[in-house]
Amino acid sequence: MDTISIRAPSMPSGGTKAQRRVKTRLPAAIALLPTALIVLIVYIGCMLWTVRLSFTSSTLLPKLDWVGFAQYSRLFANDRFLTSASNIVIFGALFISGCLIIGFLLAVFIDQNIRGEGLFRTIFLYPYSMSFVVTGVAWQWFLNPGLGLQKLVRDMGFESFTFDWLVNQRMAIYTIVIAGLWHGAGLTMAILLAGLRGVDKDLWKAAKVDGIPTWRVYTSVVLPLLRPMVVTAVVLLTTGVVKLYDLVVAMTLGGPGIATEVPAKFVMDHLFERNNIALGTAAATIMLITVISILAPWVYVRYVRPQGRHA
Amino acid sequence: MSTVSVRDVTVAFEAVQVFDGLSLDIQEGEFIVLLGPSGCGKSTLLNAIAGLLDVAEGQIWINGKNVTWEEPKDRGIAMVFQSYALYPRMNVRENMSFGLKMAKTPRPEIEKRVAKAAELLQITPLLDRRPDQLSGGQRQRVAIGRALVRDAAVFLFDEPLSNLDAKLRNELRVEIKRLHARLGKTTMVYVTHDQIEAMTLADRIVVMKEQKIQQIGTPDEIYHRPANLFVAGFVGSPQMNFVKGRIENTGEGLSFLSGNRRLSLSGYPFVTAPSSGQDVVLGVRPEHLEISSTGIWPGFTVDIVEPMGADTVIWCSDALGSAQVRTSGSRRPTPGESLTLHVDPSQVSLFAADSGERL
Amino acid sequence: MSTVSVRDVTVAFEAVQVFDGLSLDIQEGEFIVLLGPSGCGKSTLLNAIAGLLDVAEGQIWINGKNVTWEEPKDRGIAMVFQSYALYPRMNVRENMSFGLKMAKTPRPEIEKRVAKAAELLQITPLLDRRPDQLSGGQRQRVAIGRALVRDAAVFLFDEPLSNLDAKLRNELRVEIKRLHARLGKTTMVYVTHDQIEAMTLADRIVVMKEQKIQQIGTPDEIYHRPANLFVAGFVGSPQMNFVKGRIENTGEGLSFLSGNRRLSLSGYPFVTAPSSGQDVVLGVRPEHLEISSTGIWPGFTVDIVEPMGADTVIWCSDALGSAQVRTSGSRRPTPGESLTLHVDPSQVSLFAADSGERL
Amino acid sequence: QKAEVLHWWTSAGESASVKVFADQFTKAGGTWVDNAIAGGANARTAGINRMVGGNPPTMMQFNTGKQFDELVSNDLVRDVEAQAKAGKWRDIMPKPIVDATVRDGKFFAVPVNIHGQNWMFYNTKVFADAGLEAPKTFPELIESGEKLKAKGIIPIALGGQPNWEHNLFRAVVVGHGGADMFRQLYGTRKPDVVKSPKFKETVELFGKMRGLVDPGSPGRNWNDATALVITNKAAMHFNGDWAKGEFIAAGQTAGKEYGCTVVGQEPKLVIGGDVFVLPATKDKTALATQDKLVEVLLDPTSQLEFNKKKGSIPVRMDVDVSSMDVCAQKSHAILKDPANQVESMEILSPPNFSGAMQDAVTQYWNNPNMPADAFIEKITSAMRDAG
Amino acid sequence: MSAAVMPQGRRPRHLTIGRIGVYAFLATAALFFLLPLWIMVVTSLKPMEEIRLGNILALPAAMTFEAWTKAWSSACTGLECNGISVGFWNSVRILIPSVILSIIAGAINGYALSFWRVKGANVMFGVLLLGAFIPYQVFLYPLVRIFSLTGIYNSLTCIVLVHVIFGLPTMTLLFRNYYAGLPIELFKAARIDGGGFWSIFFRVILPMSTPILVVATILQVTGIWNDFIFGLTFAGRENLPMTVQLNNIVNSTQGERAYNVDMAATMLAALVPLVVYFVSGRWFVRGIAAGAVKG
Ligand SMILES: Nc1ncnc2c1ncn2[C@@H]1O[C@H](COP(=O)(O)OP(=O)(O)OP(=O)(O)O)[C@@H](O)[C@H]1O
Ligand SMILES: Nc1ncnc2c1ncn2[C@@H]1O[C@H](COP(=O)(O)OP(=O)(O)OP(=O)(O)O)[C@@H](O)[C@H]1O
Ligand SMILES: [Mg+2]
Ligand SMILES: [Mg+2]
Repeated sequence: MDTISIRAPSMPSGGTKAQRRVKTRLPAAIALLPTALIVLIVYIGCMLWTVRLSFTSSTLLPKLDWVGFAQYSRLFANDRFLTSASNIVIFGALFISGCLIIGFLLAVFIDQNIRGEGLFRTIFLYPYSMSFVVTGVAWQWFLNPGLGLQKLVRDMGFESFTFDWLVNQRMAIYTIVIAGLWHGAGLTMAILLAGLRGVDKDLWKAAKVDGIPTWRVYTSVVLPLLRPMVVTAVVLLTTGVVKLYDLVVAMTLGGPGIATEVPAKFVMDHLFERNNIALGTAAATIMLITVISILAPWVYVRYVRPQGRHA
Repeated sequence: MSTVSVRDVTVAFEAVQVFDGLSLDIQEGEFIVLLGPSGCGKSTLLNAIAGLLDVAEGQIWINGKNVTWEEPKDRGIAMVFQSYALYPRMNVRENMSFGLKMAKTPRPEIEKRVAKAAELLQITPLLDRRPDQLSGGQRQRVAIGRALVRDAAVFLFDEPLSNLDAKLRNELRVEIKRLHARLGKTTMVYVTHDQIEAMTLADRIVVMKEQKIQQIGTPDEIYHRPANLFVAGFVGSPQMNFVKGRIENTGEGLSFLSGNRRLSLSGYPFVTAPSSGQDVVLGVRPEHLEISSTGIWPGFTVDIVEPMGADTVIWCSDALGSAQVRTSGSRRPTPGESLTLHVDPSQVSLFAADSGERL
Repeated sequence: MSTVSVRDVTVAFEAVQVFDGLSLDIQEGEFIVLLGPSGCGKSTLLNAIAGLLDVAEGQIWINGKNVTWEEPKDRGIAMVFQSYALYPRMNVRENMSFGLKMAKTPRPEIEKRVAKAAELLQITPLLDRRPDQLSGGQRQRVAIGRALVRDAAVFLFDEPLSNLDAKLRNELRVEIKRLHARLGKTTMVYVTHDQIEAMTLADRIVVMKEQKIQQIGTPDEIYHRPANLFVAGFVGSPQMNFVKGRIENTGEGLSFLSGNRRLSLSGYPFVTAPSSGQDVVLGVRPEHLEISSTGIWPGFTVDIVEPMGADTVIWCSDALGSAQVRTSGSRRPTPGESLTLHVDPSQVSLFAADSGERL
Repeated sequence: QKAEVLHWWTSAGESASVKVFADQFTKAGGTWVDNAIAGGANARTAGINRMVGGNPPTMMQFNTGKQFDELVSNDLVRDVEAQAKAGKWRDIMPKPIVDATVRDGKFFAVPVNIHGQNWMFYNTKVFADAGLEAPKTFPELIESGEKLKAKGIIPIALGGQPNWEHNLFRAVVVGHGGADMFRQLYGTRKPDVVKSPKFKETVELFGKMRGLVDPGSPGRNWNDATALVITNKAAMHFNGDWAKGEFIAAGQTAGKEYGCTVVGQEPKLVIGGDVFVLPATKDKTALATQDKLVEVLLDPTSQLEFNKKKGSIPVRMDVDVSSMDVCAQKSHAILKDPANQVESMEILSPPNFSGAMQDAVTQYWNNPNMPADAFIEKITSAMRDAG
Repeated sequence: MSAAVMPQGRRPRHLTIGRIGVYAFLATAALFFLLPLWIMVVTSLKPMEEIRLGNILALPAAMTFEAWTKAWSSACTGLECNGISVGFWNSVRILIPSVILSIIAGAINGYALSFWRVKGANVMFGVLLLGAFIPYQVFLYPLVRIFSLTGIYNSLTCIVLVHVIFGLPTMTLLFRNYYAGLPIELFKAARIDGGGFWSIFFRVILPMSTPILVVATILQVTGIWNDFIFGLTFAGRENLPMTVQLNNIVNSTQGERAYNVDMAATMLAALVPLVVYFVSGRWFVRGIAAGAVKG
């Protein structure tokens, strides 16, 4: 073995460590630069700006005075905001779980090697492509006691049938959930179906030999395997929940009363219709803080902490 | 009486027809290995026995009962898969007891069986772990355990070791063999494309190719008396050496002739009598070629020497072709050296050049 | 002069530190195999040589140049991966010429080199196919071809054969060996955890465990004179038999004692002189255990017999433990039979029981 | 001379009316570049964003009120005082409209029409069949409403969205409580007004009307409510005069199939109107174009034709309206007396307050168990918050 | 041994209860999903008189396609009476560069994040991901200010840029997760072959991204095509997308309403995304399976 190798040129010929770092990572850094700028200017900038405005008394146009927490105390005394907050919780919980359940069921049933799979899949997916502005009207009609389902059933002779959720203060938020499910369940179905297709075929065989009923296989064996898909679906659905606006505007305009108000609509109305930028941004800030405090730990653990794979 | 009997079975995947009336009888307590290259239909046959796919024609009998249309769980079988197919998110105990629970087996009985299987497989300390907390070999054992608790008469293994590394494969192979011995009357059908596994495990090997059975026989029969060229070439590593030539009837009986090489076949146990002048292929296993200065085939040059620890494989060639010779670990010719080889006629195989069948 | 020289290298993955000042010198034209269990750092070492990860401390020299901070492409290396890592959307020709194109090699030169490599690897007819239209073996060859055209001084292989089935693995192994011979002065560093590959390919084997080098030596040295218990157990299949015991100094010299078994060590080439009474482990390879009625260790019972075609492995045991014996293919004791074993003292290895080091 | 005009008149009837202006402008030698964006908030947001962004349209529709104040105080719009002086706007336009558009003694917007917001449209056939007269006052209305309800007719067809509920409330306030109460509530916003017994009575009256709408009302579009009257399912419908468009589209004529009236002891008409503002600019040609636009908007012919299509009445009280429909003529007649002119909420209140009021009204309206006092309490806090 | 003569040959293919249940469930679900569509279709085929009668589920008595032609080419949206077709090409002009650029941006980010280690990149990505949960409305005003400062406010560039900005979080997430599933050896091989950041991306990584590109395309096409608020705020008068016309037809507060035209217009407007679904439905499912959702 050669132990007296020549150590003469002790300077590495390919440059120093620092040079190499720069050489290899500079292009990547440059490529990420636009995004970094956007994140800095648009995302972080707008967030800070929003937070700042919520401490002012801005109305139509922003002004940079300082009123402390006045807007926040107003906000938390505001019925509509409080209703909005509890509505979004109800809606979010029901919508996300509903989408997952319906999406999962649809995916499972479509996965039964059925005829016309493509047709069914498209039927379940198509609502996703439609703007809510008008589909909301269709739902509104269908759920209207005088026009839609209730009338239909009563006309068939069931005079006492009542389905008036849309016009019932306590139930109206659930009609929003129904329409939301109609819109979003298909996408969830597609994502989960993709997951189902990826499940190891041997697992099915093993379960069959073990004599496990199909539904048990789905619930006990397959579902746990779909976790990544479920996570993706939940992320997509959650962004939808936070931004929920169109659907409410199209179906109930927040009514009856303020029964179906939601935070995004609160923000929107105050920013653009009521010219109360300060209150609107205060509401937005609260949303922001809520979202961040719920999601930041997950984002951190899942995406920030793990380093890139090398080089 | 045979435990498993496959009778004239045909399987059809939509348009593609696999097996054209395939039959196979397996005796009680036998260890049968299905061996063959990828795509030859090993898994398909196993799945047909297990009832995991519908046969188009023919019947399948298990333990004297026609189970052609039975559900898999009612066939008295247990199965182990290449990918283990353990239920994720359930711990080992749950994995093993899930099937029994579904069959409404009483709790104490379940516990007894799981404990016994775990004992046997030495996975008792692992019972509360999840599959993802186990090593490959441990997972494999759990998969076997799950099959064991079913108390089945027939065990089906679909390439259960091929996901493991060489060392572990060796260890588990022996364990499976031990298990079979310990379980006594249990029939095992084992799919593999690894011939070492086939040779060491099987009571009988079924060699398949292109969805047809090529030969059924004990490992010795398969190794030493391959039924055709395919079996001869597929089984054994390094591969059997093949030499094309002709049968000649000289004065003192039949002999094989290839170029200037000649081999008297007086000691060869013919299955079919060859005709003189027939084109044949002579097969000699590398370990049956001896390096000997008194050999009958001189003039080989050493190309490569592969020391494999216990033995050494020597690749050598002459003008007519190349040959591999296997010698003990200590014999080390250097590349370029000249060799003379000796062949024992009682150890060779002869095949018809046209049909490939053994003569 | 050494082509590759790894000097005191430390690699750090965030908090985890792999290698603590590891050094290795590789001579020009050598075929070095890195052998070791999963996670021992083989790939990490290879990647450090290739420049695919940054070393925290130490230097890497290739061809007398300190390349510690060079780009991978400028190190004069070529690399072949376990998963082939062929560019899926390029055909074979494009796969092979990509690197040259990146280096702005003139077109005719690229074509010449690709044609030459394709010729060498017999993949000329495949040049216009996409990777997904190739079989596993063909893909592997393309991957090697891609490395070949780089005209590199050092070839790095990271488990290039482990995705292939046994038969193909054997064939390609030989091809790589041939290639090395044909390329002359090319240095090859080859990672594997398959010892057959290691034994047959290597000029020198580097056995690693837990990110430390255990032994560097020729295959013979590694196989016959393992430096410690780990190497002894890791290399060789079936595994070396280990017997715990003690050194005794009887009148006629040192001998090994385990229960009622005794072995005179007069012929044993000690590395370190043992002290009398020292606890040791005796290692005997299965092929060095002979079945002989005149053997020195009687009283073994046959457990399992594994015929492997060319040879047979016999698992037997006595009250003190079990042993594996490897005999020729024709020897077939039946389970339950009684055996007497003979050991040749010049073929055994002795290890200190505490440190595991060879004595 | 190219003029880009931003507005939110997008329905068929509205489009036809804009076309009058556009045609007139074209006749006058200009080029009208139309930029219609549905929804006042959308359009205003787009317009403000463009002003802020330095790329404003030549002229844009706007609302008067607080929002308008900010435009003026930020110098985003130019004044048209010169044209107003020349055209004697102060003389020919109703005072509420003038007040709404004048800041610091200068006109900063061009009013183009007058909308009455508290009209009650009713189905003549339904009333005739029931042997009833159209009610004159709100107590009367509730009485006949009950009768109609007993006959299976929907007494009041209401678009059950917060803004229409609020509109109904305002009709009740001005009709029952009177013009001063309306002005104090929406204009000066002194809590005293809501403490008065008269206000409570008004609120309770409004509360009683909850029983006169059908259960399907919540969420309904106003058009669907109008359709109920058109198809003889409902008797009455409160709305601005723009609702005439739906009747016309269904082929019905004012005074025949349907009638229009203002309910209340004295018929006070809440008026607002559409105005255009001219974003400030230094560009000479743009200024000239803006001048010409103003001229065209207030030209008597354009005024008449525009308002016929729009359903409103000309902002110039000096235009002859005899060629217009009976509702418009009635409107004109009422407004002849300045005492009958009541400024609309949009003129009186900042959007912040009207929004809060709307929230309060919709909660009261949709919760039959909510007592009048709770509602009044909400109004009080809305007043406090709006400052 | 063959004592009991048992069934032989093909298993009778009877329709089991389970099978019927499967189809029953799917049919019911399909009904639920189709209901609003049914209402929209029949409404769009009715004249307004019939719609006012309120039989929303009934088939039209006098079927007419007038609403469809009107919605497409002659409905008034302000002064212009050219239906929603006016904005069609604007939408296309916005859609194509926005989809392409946002996908490229997402792909580059995903690539840089999962193959190259850049300091702070993960933190940046984390913030970006959180940004996906903020209501867009909050961004409108400051963005207007920023864009007018840079002088591109109200132009095609502006609207495209906005779509790219707001597509970044999802696109980056999608590609990052997909690339995390690709074998790292490919990247290493390319590094040894001397590929730099860009050449590896364009020549090696991008050609392997088809499935995820399809998924990204579907998500972006749907999102951008249906966008209204950004188009309105940032596109400028010349470039208003189709949804603005749709909204003009559908959403006027005080004008009368032609529901049949509204419905027809909505369905017409949804055609482009629908076509994209039909064409790439198979890829959609496959693409997600290929790692888009590794989590
Ligand atoms: N679902 C299927 N549809 C069509 N052909 C199939 C199907 N499954 C298997 N085949 C075909 O049947 C033949 C046998 O396949 P099988 O899986 O039994 O092979 P195998 O011997 O198990 O191979 P391997 O060693 O690769 O597992 C193959 O030619 C295969 O192409
Ligand atoms: N990116 C990483 N981050 C942290 N630790 C790592 C990383 N890559 C490798 N390691 C650790 O470094 C050690 C060596 O890994 P390496 O991949 O070199 O093993 P190997 O010998 O190639 O194993 P195998 O045979 O499984 O390929 C392992 O313990 C592993 O856990
Ligand atoms: Mg198989
Ligand atoms: Mg490795």
